Amino acid sequence: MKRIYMDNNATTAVRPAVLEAMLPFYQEQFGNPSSIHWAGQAVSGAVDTARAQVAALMNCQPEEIIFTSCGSEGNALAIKGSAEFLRAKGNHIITTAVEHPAVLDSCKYLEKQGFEVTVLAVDGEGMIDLAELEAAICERTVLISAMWGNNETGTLFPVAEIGAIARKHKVRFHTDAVQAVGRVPVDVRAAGVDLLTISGHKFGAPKGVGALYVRKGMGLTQLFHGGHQERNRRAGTHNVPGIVGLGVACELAVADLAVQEGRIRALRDRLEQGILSRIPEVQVNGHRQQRLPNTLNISFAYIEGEAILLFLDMKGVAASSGSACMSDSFGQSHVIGAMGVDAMMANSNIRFGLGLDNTEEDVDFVLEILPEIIQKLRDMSPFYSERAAS
Amino acid sequence: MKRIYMDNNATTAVRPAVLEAMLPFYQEQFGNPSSIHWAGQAVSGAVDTARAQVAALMNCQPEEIIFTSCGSEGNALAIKGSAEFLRAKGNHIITTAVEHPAVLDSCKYLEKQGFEVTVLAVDGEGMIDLAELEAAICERTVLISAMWGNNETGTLFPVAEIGAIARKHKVRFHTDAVQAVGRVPVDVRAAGVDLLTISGHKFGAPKGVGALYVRKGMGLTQLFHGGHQERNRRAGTHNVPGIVGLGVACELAVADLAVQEGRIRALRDRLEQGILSRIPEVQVNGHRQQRLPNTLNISFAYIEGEAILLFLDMKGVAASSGSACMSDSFGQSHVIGAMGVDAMMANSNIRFGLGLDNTEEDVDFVLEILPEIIQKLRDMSPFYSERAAS
Amino acid sequence: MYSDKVIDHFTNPRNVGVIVDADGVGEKVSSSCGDRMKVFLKVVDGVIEDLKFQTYGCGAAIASSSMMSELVIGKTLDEALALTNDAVAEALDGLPDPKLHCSNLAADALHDAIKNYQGEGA
Amino acid sequence: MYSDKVIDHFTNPRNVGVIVDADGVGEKVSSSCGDRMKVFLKVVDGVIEDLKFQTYGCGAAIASSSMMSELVIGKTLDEALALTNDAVAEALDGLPDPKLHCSNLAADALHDAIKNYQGEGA
Ligand SMILES: Cc1ncc(COP(=O)(O)O)c(C=O)c1O
Ligand SMILES: Cc1ncc(COP(=O)(O)O)c(C=O)c1O
Repeated sequence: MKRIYMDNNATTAVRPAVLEAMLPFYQEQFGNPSSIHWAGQAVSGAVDTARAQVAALMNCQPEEIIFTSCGSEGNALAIKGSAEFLRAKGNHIITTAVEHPAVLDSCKYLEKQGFEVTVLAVDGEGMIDLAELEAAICERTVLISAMWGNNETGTLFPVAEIGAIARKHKVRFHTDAVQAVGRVPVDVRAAGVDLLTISGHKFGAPKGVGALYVRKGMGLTQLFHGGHQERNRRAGTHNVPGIVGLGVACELAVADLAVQEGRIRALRDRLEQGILSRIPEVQVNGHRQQRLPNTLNISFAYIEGEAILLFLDMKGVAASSGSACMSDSFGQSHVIGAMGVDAMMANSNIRFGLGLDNTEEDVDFVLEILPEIIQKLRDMSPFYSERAAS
Repeated sequence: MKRIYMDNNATTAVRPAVLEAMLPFYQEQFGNPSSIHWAGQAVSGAVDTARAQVAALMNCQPEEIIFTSCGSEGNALAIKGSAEFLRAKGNHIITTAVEHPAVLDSCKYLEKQGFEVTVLAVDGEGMIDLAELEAAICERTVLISAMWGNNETGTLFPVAEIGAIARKHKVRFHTDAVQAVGRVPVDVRAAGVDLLTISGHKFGAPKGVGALYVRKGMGLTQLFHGGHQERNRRAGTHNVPGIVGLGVACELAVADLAVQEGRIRALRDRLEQGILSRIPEVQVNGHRQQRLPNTLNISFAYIEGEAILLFLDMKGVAASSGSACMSDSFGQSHVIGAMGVDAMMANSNIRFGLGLDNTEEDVDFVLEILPEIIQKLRDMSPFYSERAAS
Repeated sequence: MYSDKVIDHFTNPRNVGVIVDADGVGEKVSSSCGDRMKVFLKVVDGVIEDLKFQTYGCGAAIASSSMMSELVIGKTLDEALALTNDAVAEALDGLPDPKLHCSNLAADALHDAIKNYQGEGA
Repeated sequence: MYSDKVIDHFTNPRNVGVIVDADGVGEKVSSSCGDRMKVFLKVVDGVIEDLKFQTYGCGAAIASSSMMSELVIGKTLDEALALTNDAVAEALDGLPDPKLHCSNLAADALHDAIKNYQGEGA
């Protein structure tokens, strides 16, 4: 059976050039970059190179990059680290209803610590209202955390406008760009961002490595203490192979943005149009224009999402319902819920996340098998027969 | 030039069988273990296997293992996570003067949050006094953090006795076993430990992965929030290749304890005896009996440590002065300082950390070149000529 | 994640459909996940001669419905009333922990249908 | 970490030793790291004819001492007094940031020795 992977928002395969660059750092150049001897010095240059590559991707200085272990760490460090550091200045944080749980739950943690959190609502396309954002800012506001691209729907927030509002009110601005980086241009200077999270495994680097951009002058309270690594902002022996891989993936991502905008967007649109024309009573979730080029979130009336996924899986097609993190927890997606999608449509949403390896044949295969799957499940559903009867 | 690596307490090369086990998880089995489709399910079993391997090494249940990104994370999660979780019960923590900075600085952070920290002194061999430990426990004590094996001197704390005291007074006990695991038997049940930190790169697994043992029933406040991974105790997509590598390294470590106790201890003793017999005015730092089998920390009067390291490095020998993390910061080791070693001897301490790849020839080569290096530096030192003159 | 039996019953669910002139009709909606199951019974001499179901839900819910139908067709109403949700899950060689509640629908909807039949017949 | 020049001067330091009948002797101890340097001068007609040093310290401290000796032997006392710590570090093609303070010993100990010579000669 041919296997078609369309879950690139959950994670991606490591790219060949990335893995190749990593391999020498497991057994030959295995030193600790903090060591002064040959074994350490051989690798500290590699960490520097990777730092420059990551910085180049997002248009910042290498010293503004902190290497982390994942997107969740980056978000926790940015949000908790900023809040604690700025505590004397204020205790109010603004975020949005559709953030990744790593952001929302970091904010919930801070609520227990005495912070007040404003969670901005979104409209039916998952978009926030900038006027509402600006109105929420008060004297005590120390941080705005609003994501670049949504992991479930792909909706892109107007980051530059948010940055301008934050700057105007002198409030720190963090953005979770875990889904955006490598898919759309991410320029921290142009967007006026103070902190930005990325995670390697979402764009061809390995799992276990990420980075946080921290604009010069932005103090942070640490999460990990001790070692002097990362200019005393993140202790722990460097994950050298992972960091090297992240650097190469960033370099490739810069070069590949055109592919995302071109070939991958075309595939996604072909899939979207194909489903809309073949299957009745479906609904695309997310913003029509401002959307990650690789992402399609779509709901099928009368049936439930996991059942669709299982049938796709049996045909070799990997997709997801909402975020991968949700897949073994109950309940509907908080993102789809916040968009006001009705419960049954929310329960049937499927996310296709296209990637570099996907072809037109892959899309056409999905278009071939999906109508049958949907019909089979609808034929089992009491809602469908009731609707047909009415 | 032959390269001899004797800095295995700083980091180790990834073992061949470990790397081999990891490789399929970058490009073929690259799924997110939280995903329900083929790509996810293929790897979730691998994470389960690794969890069982790590648990077997330390004699605990698989569910008691939390995968982390490094030792520093494990220590921060154990200490800050326990302290915050137990805050209502008390605000007193006991630790020791010779802990790794990841532990000491986590405690310092908590001091700023209103915790009170008792730092136990050590004697000239780096050993704590158990009576002093017990006397320090009060009603408000919620945590004891005392390491298993010291990273600079190799001194082994009497963990089982500390565990018994902790249990008697119903105080939670965390131990940093980053240096101990793989070198001496580590059994959490026998030692009565509640939390235990390990870091993969210290025993043949890759950098970027570690684990924290958390005894069933021990609640922790999270460091990373959001994802449901690790039973809601540590969010973030699993570092699958790293975790797989950690599992294999744990399995190998169980099998290799005899080698550590036998061949590696013999090499270390040969090196120690050889230096003591060839070079006058040297001093071994650390406990004579209770010491990691691979570690030799030794001071050379009248000269400074980094200069010795550089000369060793030029001959291809990688060793370290104190912990790798110290190497580009000033000042003397807090560990050697806490042992009351005088300033000049403290400044010249060198750590040899032997590993699986070292041979008798390696040791003999070091014994051949070291006397010359020491003499050359002593000949440059004003202290040495003054002493000779007096 | 799912046992082979779950996959089999999910892929080829037995007894899907409606019985237009059913002797009893039952229904159960999960409060936790919104899954919904309808059961239609044909009863002859206190024995379940036929059973059809409709299910809106995940793989576990559909497989549980199908397995339940196999377990009770041909059984007496008393035997059917004794069927527990756990027994359905067990017959499927178990379900993943977070999915266990999905098997609750099946026995509950069945019992609801039997009550509906008995209520009408009483 | 270190430039080739640092490594060269560290490995083969020039002018290590003492001058028993020195015209001037100077010393400097670093308060931050305990490094210590002693400088011995031979001065003829206001020119440093010979210089020897002893250093207790790291690679950067030793290399700085050696480089300093090369820079000032044959120079007038005024020229030597004008030598800065930065100039020593620069002549070594730079030092890593955390090691910059180690080069401070060299010029300071030299200036101390010149002052000692001038104090005695005055
Ligand atoms: C005793 C001890 N604890 C903690 C650490 C920190 O481990 P890592 O560098 O993996 O964060 C180290 C390593 O330097 C160590 O030796
Ligand atoms: C938008 C977003 N933020 C954060 C994360 C968390 O990243 P990681 O799994 O690397 O911790 C994810 C991935 O699931 C994501 O999609």
